[in-house]
Amino acid sequence: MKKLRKPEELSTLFEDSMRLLVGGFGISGTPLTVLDALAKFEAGNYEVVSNNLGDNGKGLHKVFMAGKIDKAIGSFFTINKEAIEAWSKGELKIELLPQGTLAEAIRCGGAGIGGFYTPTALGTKLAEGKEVREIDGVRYLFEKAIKGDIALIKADKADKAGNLVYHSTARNFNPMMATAAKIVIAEVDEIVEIGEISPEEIVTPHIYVDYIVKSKYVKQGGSYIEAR
Amino acid sequence: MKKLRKPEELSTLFEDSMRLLVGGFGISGTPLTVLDALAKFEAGNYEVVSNNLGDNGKGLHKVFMAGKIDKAIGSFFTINKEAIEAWSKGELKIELLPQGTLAEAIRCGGAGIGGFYTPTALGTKLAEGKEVREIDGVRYLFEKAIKGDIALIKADKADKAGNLVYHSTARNFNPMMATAAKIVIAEVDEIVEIGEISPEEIVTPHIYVDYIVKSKYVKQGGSYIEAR
Amino acid sequence: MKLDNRELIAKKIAEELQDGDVVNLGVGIPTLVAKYIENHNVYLQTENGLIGMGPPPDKDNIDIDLIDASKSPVTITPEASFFDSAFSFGMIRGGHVDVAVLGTLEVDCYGEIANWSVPNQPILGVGGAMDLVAGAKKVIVASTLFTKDGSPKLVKKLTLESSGERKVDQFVTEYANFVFQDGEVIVKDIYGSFSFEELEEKIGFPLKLKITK
Amino acid sequence: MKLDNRELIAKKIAEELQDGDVVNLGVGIPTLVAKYIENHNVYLQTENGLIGMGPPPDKDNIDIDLIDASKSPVTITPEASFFDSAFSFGMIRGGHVDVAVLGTLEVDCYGEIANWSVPNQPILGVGGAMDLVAGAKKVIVASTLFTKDGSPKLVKKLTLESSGERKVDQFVTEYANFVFQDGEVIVKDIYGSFSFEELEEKIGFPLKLKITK
Repeated sequence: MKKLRKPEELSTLFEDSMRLLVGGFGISGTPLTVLDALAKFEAGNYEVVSNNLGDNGKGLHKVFMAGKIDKAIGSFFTINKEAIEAWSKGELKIELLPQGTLAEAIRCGGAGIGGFYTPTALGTKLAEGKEVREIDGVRYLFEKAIKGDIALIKADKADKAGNLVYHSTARNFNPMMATAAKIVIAEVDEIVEIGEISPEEIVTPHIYVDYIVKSKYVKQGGSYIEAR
Repeated sequence: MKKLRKPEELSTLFEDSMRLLVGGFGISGTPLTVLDALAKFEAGNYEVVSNNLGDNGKGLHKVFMAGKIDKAIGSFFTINKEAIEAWSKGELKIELLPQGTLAEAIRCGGAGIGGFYTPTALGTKLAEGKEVREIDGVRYLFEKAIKGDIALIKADKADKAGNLVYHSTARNFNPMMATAAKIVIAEVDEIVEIGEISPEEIVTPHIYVDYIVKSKYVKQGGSYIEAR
Repeated sequence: MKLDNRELIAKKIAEELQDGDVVNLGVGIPTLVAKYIENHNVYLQTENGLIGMGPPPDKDNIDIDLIDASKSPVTITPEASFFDSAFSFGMIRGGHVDVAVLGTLEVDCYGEIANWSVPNQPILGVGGAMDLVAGAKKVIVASTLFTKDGSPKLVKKLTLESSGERKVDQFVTEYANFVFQDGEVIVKDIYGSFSFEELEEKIGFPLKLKITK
Repeated sequence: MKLDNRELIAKKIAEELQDGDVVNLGVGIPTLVAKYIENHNVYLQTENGLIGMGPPPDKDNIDIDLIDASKSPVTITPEASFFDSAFSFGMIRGGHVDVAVLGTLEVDCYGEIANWSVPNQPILGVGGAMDLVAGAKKVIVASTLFTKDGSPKLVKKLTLESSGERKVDQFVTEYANFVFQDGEVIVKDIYGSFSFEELEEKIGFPLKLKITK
């Protein structure tokens, strides 16, 4: 299978100061195996776009603790204690966006849209310095699209061409991120033959996916454990 | 089934001068049965948003020939001879948008986005009078979102709650239109039990769909024929 | 059985929901609303990508990828469907969520709320709060009326960071149900241990009584 | 077998396509390109919502809902998938289509094209032409070099309505393959019955010869 890689084979893709788009909400739908590898690769000083910075020593939290993240753009870092500490010491830049604005900005980045007007966050601290415009009698805030150098996403299944489907609420930011980066790495639980996923059901067409990594994690009760 | 209606039962929903969003590309993915009924209802003077105005006496072409359309917003009316004639006599207003801009504007309308910046049509006649803005070094054109009063869409299957899936390239504008109007009428070929369409596969969740109409048309060789 | 304050608020809000409503429940008291909804045609949306959220699973059937917005495991109802975050917030901003039930730290006399920044802490999390405030057709705020130190959460003017210029429709507490009209706070229903006059005194500015239930 | 002009242009363009390319073929000569593509890893996109378009079906297997952008029946390849129009044009504008092959009425010396308005007719159709011009990574124009009345389609300045300020990458005709550099038209390959000097004379302004094949 042409796109399949071992996680350690991906190291040469990453360069200092790249902007990475990382899927997941909490750690559900996060490419844990790829992020484990990323924490060990040489490159760093990344700007990361992700809802949060992983959790409990898993996912992006591990990459952050390895000192590889300079800036985080996302919607919810409150649970990441070390990140808040680093931010208050000036060691980590944080750009906070409402979750829906984050999702929409990434979708726009992938769809060739330069920016958009949303009603969200009007009249709040997060609107400071941003253009307000009235369109057909409703007030909106201007937000720019977001693109990245590499997207690290997590899907449920890939077929051998790289077509992806997701599992329940682990879908979250992954389909948009798959469209918004120059290189897309998809971690999956299962690889199936071409044709096993119906053309009506495919969420991310194979043309968006550059590399596939088989996940080393399995779910057990209330957590993910490294088992493969 | 709570949402199921005979097409003639829908007449009271329509009022003069409403803006209708009508799915379809050519006539594929067009709610032919509902449009047959619409051509006979009393209301008229509609503003119609649709890629084209039907074809060959089918779909919106029938509604247009019944004298019910004042304005058409879409991307391709070249094939509609009578529409071009009416336009040149000043009897029909036409607003032309690139197909991708049309699709994106409707999606934005349904997603609470007021407007967006697209690179499409820059430097053309269709950009006249529209704002141009440079974002991160790229030039874009501002376009406003599109919403409607009633969406008339066509899906393949509905389950009894109203969840929809589409068939091949007949999907086209239908999923966006389902999100962008106050009332949504979906014509379908088949109605199945709840649970028969997987939650991962549903394209339009039931909460977007107000009424379901069973299609009277079937496909035979290269055309649709009225058969049910 | 007498309900505690949090449960009472949840039950009062559940009674406000209508047949066919699409409802998004925030973290905290709002989450408790689910168990008091008796109407089977109320559909729960969770902004991480699901319409048709069911009750929590028993502990042998947890799927930690099937979660709500507070990352707690949930189940799905028969007519449920999944979608991505862009579609989900399109549903919210586009006015397809009929009711958002949200917790809050403060509500001002116009119905503007502050529900995302914690006093004296850096503001590093917002999640979907502002999208729900801006986008839901109706916003009901669910909270106890007083903070732990006894000061009212209903205030003349917000002291914490606003969650958006859009005003909420109702503020349901353990004592009363408040609505807002041009800077005037109207008591729509009163059911706690305080009289209207006592409420007014505790809150510290004039209210208007207009029971509409 | 000698190919006619249209087939020759199509074949020349098919030879330009690379392994892994996502390609959108416009109406007319561009559609003919499909049959000359020998690489199985070239994926055809059609803007009405399909990646992985296969050849036309035999007439007993027509599904009139499975069509290309010219509304002709098609088939699908094994790795194909369907999507809606918003996603499809996101694919185009977002730079995920490697090559768009488009017909044209005129090309100017900068590579700006006019391919949507027909002379002396009202302009009431544009379809996906402008999205493809603006969004595809590479745009190849496929057309005979002269109109029916013999005037060159390669012009100093467009006389018809522009399809967008974005310039095309190549203009492939039955006589030569042209590329564009700051207002200079470069003949990259020449294979028809005209010499370079004859071409220059027919077109009516200076060209530059620089065979790069």
